[in-house]
Amino acid sequence: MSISRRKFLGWIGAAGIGSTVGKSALASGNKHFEGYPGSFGVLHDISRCVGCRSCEAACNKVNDLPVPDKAFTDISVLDEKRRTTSKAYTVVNRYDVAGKKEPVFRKNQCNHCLEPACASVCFVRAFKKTPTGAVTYDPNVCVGCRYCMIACPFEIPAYEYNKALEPRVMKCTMCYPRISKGQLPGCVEACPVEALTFGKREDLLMIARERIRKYPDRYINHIYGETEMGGTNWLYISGVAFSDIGMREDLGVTPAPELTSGALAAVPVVAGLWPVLLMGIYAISKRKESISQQEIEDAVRAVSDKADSELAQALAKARKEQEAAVRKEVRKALEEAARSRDKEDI
Amino acid sequence: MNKGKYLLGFVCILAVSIVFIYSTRILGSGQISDVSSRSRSDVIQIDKMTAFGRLEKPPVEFLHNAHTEALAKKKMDCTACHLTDNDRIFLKFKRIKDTDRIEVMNIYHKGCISCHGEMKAAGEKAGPVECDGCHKEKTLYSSSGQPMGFDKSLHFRHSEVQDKKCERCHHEYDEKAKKLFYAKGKEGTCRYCHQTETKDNLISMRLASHIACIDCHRKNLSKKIAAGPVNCLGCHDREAQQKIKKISPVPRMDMKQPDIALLKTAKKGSGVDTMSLNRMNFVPFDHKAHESYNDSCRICHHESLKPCNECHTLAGIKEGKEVNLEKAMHQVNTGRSCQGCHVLKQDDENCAGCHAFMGKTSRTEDELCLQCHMVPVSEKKKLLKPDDEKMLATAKLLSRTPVTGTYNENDIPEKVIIKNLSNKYEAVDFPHRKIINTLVSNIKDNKLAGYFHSQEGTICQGCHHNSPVSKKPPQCGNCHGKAFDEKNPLKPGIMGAYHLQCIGCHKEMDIKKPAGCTDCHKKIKDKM
Amino acid sequence: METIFYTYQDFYTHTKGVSYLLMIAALIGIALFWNFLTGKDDEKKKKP
Amino acid sequence: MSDKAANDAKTWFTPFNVISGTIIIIGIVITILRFTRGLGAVTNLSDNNPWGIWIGFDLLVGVALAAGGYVTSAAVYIFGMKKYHSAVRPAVLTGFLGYALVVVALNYDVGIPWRLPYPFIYQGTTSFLFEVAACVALYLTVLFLEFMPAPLEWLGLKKVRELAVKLTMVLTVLGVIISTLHQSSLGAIFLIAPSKLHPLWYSPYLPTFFFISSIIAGLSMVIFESTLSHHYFADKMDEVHIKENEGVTLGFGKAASLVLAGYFMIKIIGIAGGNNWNLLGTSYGLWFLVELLGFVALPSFLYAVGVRNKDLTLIKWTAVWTVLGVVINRLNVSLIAFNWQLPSSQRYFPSWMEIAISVFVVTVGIVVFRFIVTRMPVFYEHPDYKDKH
Repeated sequence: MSISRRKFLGWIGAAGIGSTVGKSALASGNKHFEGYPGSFGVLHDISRCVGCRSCEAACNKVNDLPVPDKAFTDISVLDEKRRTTSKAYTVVNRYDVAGKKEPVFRKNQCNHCLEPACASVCFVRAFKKTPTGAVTYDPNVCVGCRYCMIACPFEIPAYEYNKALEPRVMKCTMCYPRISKGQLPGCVEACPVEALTFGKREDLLMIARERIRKYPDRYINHIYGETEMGGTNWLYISGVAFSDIGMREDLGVTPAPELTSGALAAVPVVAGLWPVLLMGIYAISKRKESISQQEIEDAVRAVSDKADSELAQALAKARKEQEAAVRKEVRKALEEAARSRDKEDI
Repeated sequence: MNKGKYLLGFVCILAVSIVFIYSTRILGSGQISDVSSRSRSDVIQIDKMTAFGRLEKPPVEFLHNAHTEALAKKKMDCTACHLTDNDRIFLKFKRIKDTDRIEVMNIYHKGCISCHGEMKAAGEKAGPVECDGCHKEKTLYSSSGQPMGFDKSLHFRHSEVQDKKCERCHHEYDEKAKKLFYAKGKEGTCRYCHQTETKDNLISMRLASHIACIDCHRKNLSKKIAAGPVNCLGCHDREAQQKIKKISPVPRMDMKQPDIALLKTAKKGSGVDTMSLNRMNFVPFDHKAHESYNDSCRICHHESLKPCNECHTLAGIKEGKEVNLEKAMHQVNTGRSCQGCHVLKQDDENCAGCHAFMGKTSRTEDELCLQCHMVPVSEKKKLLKPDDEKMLATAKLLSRTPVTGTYNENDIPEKVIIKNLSNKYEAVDFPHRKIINTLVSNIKDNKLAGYFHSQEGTICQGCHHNSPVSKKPPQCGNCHGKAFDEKNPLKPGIMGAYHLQCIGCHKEMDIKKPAGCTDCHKKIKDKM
Repeated sequence: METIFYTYQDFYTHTKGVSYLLMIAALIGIALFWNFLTGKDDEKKKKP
Repeated sequence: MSDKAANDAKTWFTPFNVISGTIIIIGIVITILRFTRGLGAVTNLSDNNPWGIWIGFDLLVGVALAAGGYVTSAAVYIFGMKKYHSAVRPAVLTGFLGYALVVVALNYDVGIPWRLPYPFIYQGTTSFLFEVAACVALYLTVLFLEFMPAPLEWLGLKKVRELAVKLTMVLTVLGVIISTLHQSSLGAIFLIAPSKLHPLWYSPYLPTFFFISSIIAGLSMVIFESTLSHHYFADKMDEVHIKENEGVTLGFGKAASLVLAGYFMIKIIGIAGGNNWNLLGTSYGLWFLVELLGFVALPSFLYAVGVRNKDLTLIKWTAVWTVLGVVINRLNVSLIAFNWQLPSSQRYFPSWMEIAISVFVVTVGIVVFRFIVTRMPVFYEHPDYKDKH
């Protein structure tokens, strides 16, 4: 008894320690997550990009993706707007912005969200936000439902539709294997004008702010990716409005997982309360039934009782009448006999 | 049959609800009105009713010229719509001033609709008569009307024809007499008094100019003598503005202004202590030259023609909107201050190549300050007499050498061989001397530039930045090395440095060649 | 439990995992409890 | 093709057999194509439109229309409406087949079908698809067990059948819970993409909308499907079933009308919640109104009229209309109003082979249904088990 109590107290203590150590794990209600400290990212200074497509070439090389039919030195590719595909993790697009004599070039690839939508919707956890900042993908567990492609607000993940066996979702990995070895991502290394800066996200934010401060008339005062969709590890600064270069500014600052958390929180509640509700209704309807059952029986009984009593009376009456009749007959018979005896005596 | 009735009822409900929902479209927010490509310079938004509170219907987009032309066809003039009072015209439509809501509204509705109606009746092309014909949800035209400036040349031409009778336009207001009068020698630009908005009896610049100009022009026209435009396009249309006759050089406006001024921290005898009189090295200022650079006095004398330091004192006072002298002289990102205006000049193609990278900051090296603050402390121990001041200032100005200096030809390396990227391409022959010569020749006729680049090392600083001026400055590779150094995240790596500088400069200077990688980096032979 | 979560995603995966387990437990539990609750009803019916 | 169909449909050449046979053969051919050449070969799916009609129709619509099972069994066993009892078995059967086919269809759509059980190994618990997967798997089993009595009676396994019947109550409750969860979760799937789904359809209430509309679909399906059955399988029915059917139609019609009215209300509230009134003026708004007024308000009203006037034909036609409405709603959310900002050139339209597969799946369903009802006691009480429930 006493032992068990000590044990019990021990558990309480453990729980207490747990709650002290596991800050965010056990803190309840208003929670705030900053993402992995010191995670890496890339700052894309759009005002610097010259659209040489070196990044595309490098990306293709380091990820050994299939060789495209148009060479990377062929700038005519820029004439149409492209998106990332299963054969190209990154693409550069050209935008002719009104009131700008020079065209603007923008590199597009996975933004490596702090709270990735793809990871949030993957029902086999194929996507993972790594401490390096890179969002990685594990083709060995992927079922191929392509929900990640539905969820991604930047429309980045692409699919190998033409593979019959084990098709994969394809997207930029921020060169996870390379950065974990201390190397630069392929595209960053290749960029001739340092339009791409690799570093810790917080440093990149500092650099971005510094550039905007120093050249107020060369940049618009907004760092894309600082807050978009709860923040991304890939950041952008630009000399023109981001909406003019095909970047959506209506995405909001809500991290993807929070979009579904509300509804998902309702699931266990339903599972917990529905049975009670349904059983309750069932019980009530059942009770109604049994009550009505009862009433019917009572009614029947009442009726039958009444019937019995009437019958009895009827019988009694009949019996009496019968007896009377018999007596009458007997008397008659006796008188007859007496009368006949008298006749023989004379 | 019963069902049929039901169905009928339902259909009605359906129709009603649809109507309702579509009406919400008007209430609905975020209605994107596509800005039509059609633009005119005579578009006037009739939203006068806002004076009486919220508008019930969208404001009316009024095309003034369309009407004047239509009226001209009928041999009618402004008076068809504008009231006049002893040949002074009122700008408001068929009224002198906004009385009250209903009345003004009726004036518009009666005036417009009746006329349109008549013309329609007469089977002529006429404007709308139904509500949303005028009160449209989205605007059809974007106004291309340009603000009309009364520049020096125009001013001169007017004063010529008015045979220098300034009082014809210039006036002051007498508070007591409650009337306008002419004060000789106190003429300033209209905007000194007439602000953008009308305040009690001080009418807005818009009103003032339209009344004054158009009235006068009309009279002259009626007198059949050469007159300025009376319709919108005449003044506000871009093409028309180009057509306005310009005379140059414009003879100097004579307002007793100095040719050369000595800018000081405070005006003598303005009650300030001698200490603040002697704060800072004085600046000799070539007032006459600057007059010729600018189109109007207002560029610098934005509130009045007073000397700068009367409103912009060392500490700053209310008259100067608390802008102290330092700001008034050095504030960047504005055309009003000395340095601000000079920095703006750096956006010029010939300057931007280097200056674009330096950022726009008022802070410069101390020795640069002395380029303007020339008159040293020793010489202003004693308060100077005006003439001496002038002499001193003139002397200092003349001592300046507005010529771009640089090292002599053979001290400048002719070529620089850049071997980075030699793994991919041939080394680059960087035409070092040629570039410098181009830069120098580009600005040799620019007085301002010449004055600030007179030192021989200055021009080199465009590329050899962040290191002291010298004949043999450090090369790019001496500072720029591996990219993304965490200790020094703001400094680009060597490759970035090269490309940013070269490509950036070429972009800023709008140099088309070389384009693409191989114009600078020759392909490696064996690869070809 | 002592793990520190850096992303909402991780935290959320964890908590949801737990709540799913609880859901299963709840469903089974309620069924059993229902039996316990209504266990005696039928007997009463039999008596008379 | 038809002669092949003939071979396939060996002995009897009824039009039904010929048509279904043809469809099935085409289906099989495309199936082979899809699993040997990959999705790209048979579908119009793209990187911007990763989900086509195999999700939009086969999954979303399929699940919604299979809601009859839980609606009916709930009505009868939980709300104690015994008089609808005869409707339970057909409904449960259609439900079961519906879900089975959904799973079949998923095998086509998903890239690596043999990994479909993976979610239960690597639980991605934050995904609504996980929720759906878990529920569908579980509910399929539940429905199977719920339907068990029929085949058991057919096979005459009394003992087991008794056991199965005992479970009915628990299964029903479980079924309703699970259905509530996954019907709503199918809507919740799209909560993650506010930037892609048109604001008129995107709403935090999406799960609720989907759940409520699934009830509507369930009720209407029961009516619709019973109508068909009466047309084709009348001979299989005992008089009880036929007698009760009218009651079922009226009762379910009334219920559907009511629920539709409620659904209409919350849809309006949904617009208010997003303050999207102004969008109703746009072309998408018009389409939204067609759905809301034409396929929610109108049927609700028509049902009411039908019930008031005991007009069975009207109710039956309304049921068809309502089912169509639910189909449209699901397609709107998953395909038509989804990716609405993309230029029309990048929008998705199904390839004929995708459509063929969907048709194929449905056909298979009908064939199996036919097989079962012609053999097992679905539309009639098995003689040995009269009034045993």
